Amino acid sequence: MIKIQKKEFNIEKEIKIIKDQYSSVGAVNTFVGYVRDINNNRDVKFLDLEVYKEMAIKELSKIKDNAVDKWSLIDCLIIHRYGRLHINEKIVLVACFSEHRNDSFEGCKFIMDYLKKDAPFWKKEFYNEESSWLQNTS
Amino acid sequence: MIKIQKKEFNIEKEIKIIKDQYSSVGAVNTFVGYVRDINNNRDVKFLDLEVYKEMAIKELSKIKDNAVDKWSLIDCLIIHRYGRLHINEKIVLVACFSEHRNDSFEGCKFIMDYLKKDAPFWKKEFYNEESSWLQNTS
Amino acid sequence: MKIKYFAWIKDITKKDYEFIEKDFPRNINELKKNLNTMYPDLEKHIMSDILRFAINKEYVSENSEIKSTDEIAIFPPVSGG
Amino acid sequence: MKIKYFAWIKDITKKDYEFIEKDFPRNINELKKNLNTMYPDLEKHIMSDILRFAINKEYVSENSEIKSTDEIAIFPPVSGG
Repeated sequence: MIKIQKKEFNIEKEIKIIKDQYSSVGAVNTFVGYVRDINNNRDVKFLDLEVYKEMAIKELSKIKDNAVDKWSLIDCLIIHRYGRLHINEKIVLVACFSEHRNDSFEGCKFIMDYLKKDAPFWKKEFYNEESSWLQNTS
Repeated sequence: MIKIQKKEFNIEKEIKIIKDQYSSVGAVNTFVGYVRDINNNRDVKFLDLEVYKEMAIKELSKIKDNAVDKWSLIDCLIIHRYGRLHINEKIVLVACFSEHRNDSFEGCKFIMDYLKKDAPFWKKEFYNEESSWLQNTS
Repeated sequence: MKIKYFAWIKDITKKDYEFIEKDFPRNINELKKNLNTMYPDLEKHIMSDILRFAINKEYVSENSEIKSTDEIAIFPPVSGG
Repeated sequence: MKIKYFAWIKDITKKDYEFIEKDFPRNINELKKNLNTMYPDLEKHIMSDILRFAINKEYVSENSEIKSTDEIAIFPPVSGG
């Protein structure tokens, strides 16, 4: 499942929705990314997250399908927020559901790596009197 | 933080307790293990999880400290349940808190690997009319 | 033909999107030339090859053909996650 | 000296723990000999080297010294997580 949304999410609830569908799931690896107070040595006030929504859904679906194939995942959930996000707020969640733990770890890492590289989202960080667009490094 | 407990836990709440202490945390990788319906091709009814509690706390603290050192983690949470656990119930949670994502992934994987190898817990699986003690493979 | 701009590209174009109604560029290279003319401040970025192009929400890496009904997106390196 | 048993070891010893009150074994190897005598069904496992021993909640891999006040734990391969 791919969700691109403005609103906050609850990790327990989101994982439960998927987990409840499969008694064969023994392992769930989850990554959650947050807005940090300091980035590149600058005090961050908040950030604006822009998305090319229709393309992000397409691109994340492709990345997800590749991960499911490659790591024999039972299912997979990606939530990415956009809009104004303040310090300590969640930005992204990726959860990979598998029988055994290694697949869930590898699947989640794979998705995060490609999401950072290819998913059309852009962060603009705001400081005291300035702002700047970020660029992911590999 | 190390918790060895009988009762169920809420992933969102447990992560929030730690995350709220650190605005520098940008990445949380979490592993959750569940009781599966089928293991080694047998229908599982439930399992009894035995623990050598005082030693488990000592051993998990050591593993946690090693992970924190090795992967520059900001903090780390391990919850392991014991007692009777039914299908779909959570068994274990490991959550690693770091500035950047790679450390949280590697720290969590490291802890799970050593937990599986060294933490003094034993699962007894119950089937229709039999039961058997399990043994982790590497 | 709809052209969409994202992130700091919008700071240069001063708009999120626009329509090309005639003299359609036939491929991405022709579109790049048009953009250089329309937005001189964009030229150095287009020349430096850091921008990414998508046709109908699919990345294109080569000089692909484009049709008058396509939606073309132009954007800088991403920073999601 | 307190000896603790876990998992299927308990199925053999029929108890979780017991105290050795006299003729204390001086090290792990001596304790193994005592256990073989007390629980003949344990001998093949002790000989096969799959069991793990802990003194005061710390693993020991070699033939360590033990004191009369120590808590010794004997257990099979773990299966947590």
